[in-house]
Amino acid sequence: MDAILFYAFAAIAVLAAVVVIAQRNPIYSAFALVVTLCSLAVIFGLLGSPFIAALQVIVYAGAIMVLFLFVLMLLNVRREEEHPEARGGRTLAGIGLALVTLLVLQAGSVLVRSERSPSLEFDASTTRMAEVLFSPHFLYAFEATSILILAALVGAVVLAKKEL
Amino acid sequence: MDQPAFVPHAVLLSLILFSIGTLGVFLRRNVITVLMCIELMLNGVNLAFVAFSRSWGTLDGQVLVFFVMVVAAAEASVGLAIVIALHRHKDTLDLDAFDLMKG
Amino acid sequence: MIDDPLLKVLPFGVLLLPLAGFVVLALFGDWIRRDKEETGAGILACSTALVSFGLAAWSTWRLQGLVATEAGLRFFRPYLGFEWMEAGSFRVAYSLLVDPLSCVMMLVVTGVGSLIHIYSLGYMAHDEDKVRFFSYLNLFTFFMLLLVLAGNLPLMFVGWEGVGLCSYLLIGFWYRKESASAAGLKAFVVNRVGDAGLILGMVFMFYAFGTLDLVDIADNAGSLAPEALWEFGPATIACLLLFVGATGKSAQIPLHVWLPDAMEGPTPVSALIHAATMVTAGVYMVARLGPLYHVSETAMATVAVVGAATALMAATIALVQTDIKRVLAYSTVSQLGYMFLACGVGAFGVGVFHLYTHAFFKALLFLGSGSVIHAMSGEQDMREMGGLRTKIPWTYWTFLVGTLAIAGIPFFAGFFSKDEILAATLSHPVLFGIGLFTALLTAFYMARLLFLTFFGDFRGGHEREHHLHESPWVMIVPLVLLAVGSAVGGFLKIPHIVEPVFRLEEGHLPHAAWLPRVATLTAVFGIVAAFYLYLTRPEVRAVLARPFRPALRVFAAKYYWDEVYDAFVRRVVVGGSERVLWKGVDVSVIDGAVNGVGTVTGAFAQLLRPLQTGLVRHYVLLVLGGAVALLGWILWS
Amino acid sequence: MTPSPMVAELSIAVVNILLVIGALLGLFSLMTWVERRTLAFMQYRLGPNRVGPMGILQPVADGIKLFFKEEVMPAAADKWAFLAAPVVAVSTALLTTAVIPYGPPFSLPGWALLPEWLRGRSVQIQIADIQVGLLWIFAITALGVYGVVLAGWAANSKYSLLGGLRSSAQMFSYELALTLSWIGLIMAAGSFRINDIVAHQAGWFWHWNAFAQLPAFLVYSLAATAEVARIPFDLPEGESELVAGFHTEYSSMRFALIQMAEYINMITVSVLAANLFLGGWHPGVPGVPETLRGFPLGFVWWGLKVGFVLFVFIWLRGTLPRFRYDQLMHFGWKVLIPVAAVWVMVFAAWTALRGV
Repeated sequence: MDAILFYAFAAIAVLAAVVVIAQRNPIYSAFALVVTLCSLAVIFGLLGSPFIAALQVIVYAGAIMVLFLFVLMLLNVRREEEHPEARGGRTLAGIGLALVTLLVLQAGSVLVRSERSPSLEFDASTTRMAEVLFSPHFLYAFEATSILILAALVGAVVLAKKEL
Repeated sequence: MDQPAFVPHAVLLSLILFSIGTLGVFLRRNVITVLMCIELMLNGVNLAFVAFSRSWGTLDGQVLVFFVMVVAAAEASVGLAIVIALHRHKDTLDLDAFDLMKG
Repeated sequence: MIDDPLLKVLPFGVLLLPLAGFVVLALFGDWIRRDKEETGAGILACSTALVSFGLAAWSTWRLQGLVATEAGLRFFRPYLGFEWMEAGSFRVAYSLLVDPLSCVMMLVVTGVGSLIHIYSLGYMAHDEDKVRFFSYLNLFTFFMLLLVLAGNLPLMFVGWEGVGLCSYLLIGFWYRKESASAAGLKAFVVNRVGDAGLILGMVFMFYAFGTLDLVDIADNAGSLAPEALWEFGPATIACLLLFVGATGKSAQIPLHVWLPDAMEGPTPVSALIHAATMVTAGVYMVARLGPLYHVSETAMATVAVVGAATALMAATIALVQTDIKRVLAYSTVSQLGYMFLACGVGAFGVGVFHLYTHAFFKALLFLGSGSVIHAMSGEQDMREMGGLRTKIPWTYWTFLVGTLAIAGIPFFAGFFSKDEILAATLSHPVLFGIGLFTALLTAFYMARLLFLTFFGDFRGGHEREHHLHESPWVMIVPLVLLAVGSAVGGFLKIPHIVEPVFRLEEGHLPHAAWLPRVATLTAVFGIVAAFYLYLTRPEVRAVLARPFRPALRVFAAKYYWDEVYDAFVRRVVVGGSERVLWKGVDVSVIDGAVNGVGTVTGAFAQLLRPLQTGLVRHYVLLVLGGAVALLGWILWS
Repeated sequence: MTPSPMVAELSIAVVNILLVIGALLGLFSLMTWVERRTLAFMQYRLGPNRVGPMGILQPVADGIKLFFKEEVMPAAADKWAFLAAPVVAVSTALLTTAVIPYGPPFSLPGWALLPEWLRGRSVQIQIADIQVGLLWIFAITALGVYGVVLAGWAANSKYSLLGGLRSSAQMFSYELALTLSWIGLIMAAGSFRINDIVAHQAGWFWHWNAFAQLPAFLVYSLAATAEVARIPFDLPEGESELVAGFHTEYSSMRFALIQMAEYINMITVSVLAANLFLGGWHPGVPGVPETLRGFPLGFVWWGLKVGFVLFVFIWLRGTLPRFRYDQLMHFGWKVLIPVAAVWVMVFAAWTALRGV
């Protein structure tokens, strides 16, 4: 059951990801990306991480992508124009990237075949997540993220505002 | 609890998503699309983290995902603010139009 | 170690109150300045100083109680709870040290300091910038307390530098006067020379002993092997280097030249910084490290010889000065020499004792001279004064007490401490001779000062005579209190109190029954001679001076120290810098290196420039290429 | 025959889904009528009273009318997005309802009509009782913005676009306050599960979060009203400025779908208010029996609370004027969110000090 769901949503994710980069219309790209993100959320849930799954939807799909859409609407972005003169270079880049992808996949296969600790007790409940996140090991990093968010907030306002 | 057999394939999926994202960064000229592709790459990485976390039975990977998300949120907000500022200056979103730093 | 929660907090209160005063004055100065009189500044500064004194007295009383209940050496280390610096075994904590010695110093600093704060209320009443003045005074009090309370050398060094800074600021307080600015600079620069020695000493100490904690140093000094004369072991080198710092701060040969010039500052500053507290920092440090100095015979000899020489030299210069504050300044140098002399012969407690009595009577004398100057509307030349006895009686009587105290007339404070110093030097005839002779000179020049100022007829003209007036009560009260201190302060047996700090066996000081009598006679002789030469038969002076004319010329020229330094600095330092360092090293080596780096970088940049296309995509490509290369390397290596 | 546990669970879930969605659809139609009638009474009118007894069949008539109306799509619209938007809106609205419990857990009666394995089985009307229930709701409400954004953008009309921008800005501004108001409850109950939070409020009524965490409740009430864009926060469809906001260009059944999504959202926040703040199915007085002749009384209490909240929504609509847009944003960011954040801190400090 889980496996079927996994492969189904993996397929959706990949397809939508392809749409993201193939679409010339950025709004469609954005919606395709939302689909990818939501499928990934499902996959996170299948991997036993309900908290991360919820976060994925809240933060990525709910916040970040809305922001993208907002900006797209604000700037009224339409289709990307064709640039014929860039064609050749891009084909070259495409070939190079295909090679790189092969290499990355090779790395992936190594990772996949690498040893794993067999079937440890895995408990990713929110309580456990909170325990790990607020342990001394991560606490300062966690606090630092709040500063980061604040800085980003102020920075975004300053950058995007017409005049201060 | 035995881990599902598809966990290694989640790693593969993450690599595929990452590659697609990278490809998008190179193919697309629209700044916003490029930013979205970067989000896609980050998500690939996140998936890898979660999968590793699952396969090693520790939560550190998930915590990292949490941090990645925070950073991604910050990056997206600042990045989009920059995009708006750029658009105001040049009235275009073509990535190739921004080459002020040319040496 | 004893544990007393109150003592953990009180010293920090003592220390930080003046700092708080300074901070408030510095931050809210403009707010206080809205009141034209700026009364708030003085009140704030005085109250912080007074409360600080109260807390200091309380701490001392607590410590006293603890010492009474438990026998043996007692000290206390309040600790702020965290480190200032920590690197390997080098550890500097924010810790203080409270023991009898620092208690005495703390009381002197806050007690005399408070009185001088109050005195300043009157003295600076007509000044335009009271906020600045009082904020500096408070800052100085803080740094001085930090200096005497610090639990380790680096922290003490902070206080040391801080008081130097405040000294500079206060000497040059009237910065519109060029001589004041110059004097401030001189004090600062000369002190830097000494401070360099102090830093080197600290570095060497850490290298040699591995600790800079004052208690550790004192505890471990006993286990060091004694170092004989001309034997330059670690203790000797460290002590000598530190002593360079002490000569700078405490105005000893050869770094004494700044102190007389420092009289350019306001008189309360001269009293507080350049008589009672800051200049005694060197003595305090030597006494604080007494156990270490005791190990090295060379260092002790150096301290004693420098002290004796300074005492004698400064006293002779004081004989011929005509500026009332300069006489007192050279007198201070001389008395500081006395203190070092005491330390040098191993009587650290006596040195501290003299420091303590000196704080009273020298502060009194400076404040008295300030009152005189105040009465004379700024005139400092004694030749313009005379007969002030009846015009400013309060000042006169308190000044008289101070003079008697410094001259060593029995039962005044100075008598006891000077007597003990002389007693301590009994085993060294030469030093004893110098000490006794200096005592004679001291009595003489102080009596001269007294007679020229307060006796005879007024020489300043009618116009000025008309304006003579006694100072306001805020200036009189501190004078009276200090006079009381100068009169009875000697009955407190400071040496006995601070003796445990030095970890030395309570050696019975040699004491000859004839000594007090001889010392008294010397003092009386000096006063009588001055009385004879300056009041009854002034014409004899010229006759008597004739054979000593060359010597007197040298005295008047202050032994040509300034000229020698001037020549040295001009010739060697400035000339050498210009010819060798600037035209040689700087132009060819340093500029060459800088320009060379620039040229090479530029050339490389020219090579790399095409890479900088300005297009993000190309950068991403490079990053990706690098990542892929790394990945490949990891996979197939 | 007893089915395997998995099949049993699945079939119960399917029944639950049908039940919930059916009930919601029914309630949606009913609500349109209730709202119109109540408003009419408040304004000294009669309201729809012709179709059926007291006009109760009016929604059916409306449905039939909308069904037969012509569907218009603007020529410049983005076709796919235009079609997808209502679907997204309704799906997200329905998805939210999946994790909410509707009424207390109860034992099925032993009627012979039921298959044997169902008799006396303890069930609850809740599609999925998941561990991160509140997070789920938060996540799906966050997705709810897409329906609005998509609808606004796809029509290629300035009213739609502006309405869509306004709506989405309002929705995620108030979402923050909404979520912050929950943090205190989560801390108190120590769980994201809605059932746990309801259980935490058992006993006397002052244990209800509405009283125990009054600031959070106030924040929630205001933020929820804004979140579902009801008066006085119905700026996105301020007809005097924007015609009808993001759904200006929609007509016929698609309009009905969007309308339905909005009503479902309103019902959802009402049910949540009852569950999270008003003690759910607890009567608020200890000692009241749980069942009356086998009928779980919890449903009665619960139904009363939900009905009350729904009524308040209508009441507000009949009473209050509309905010101005800048006032709305000002209120959300500078009043509600700080209040909620401060309350979270206060409550956290109190919890920590109490040593729980």
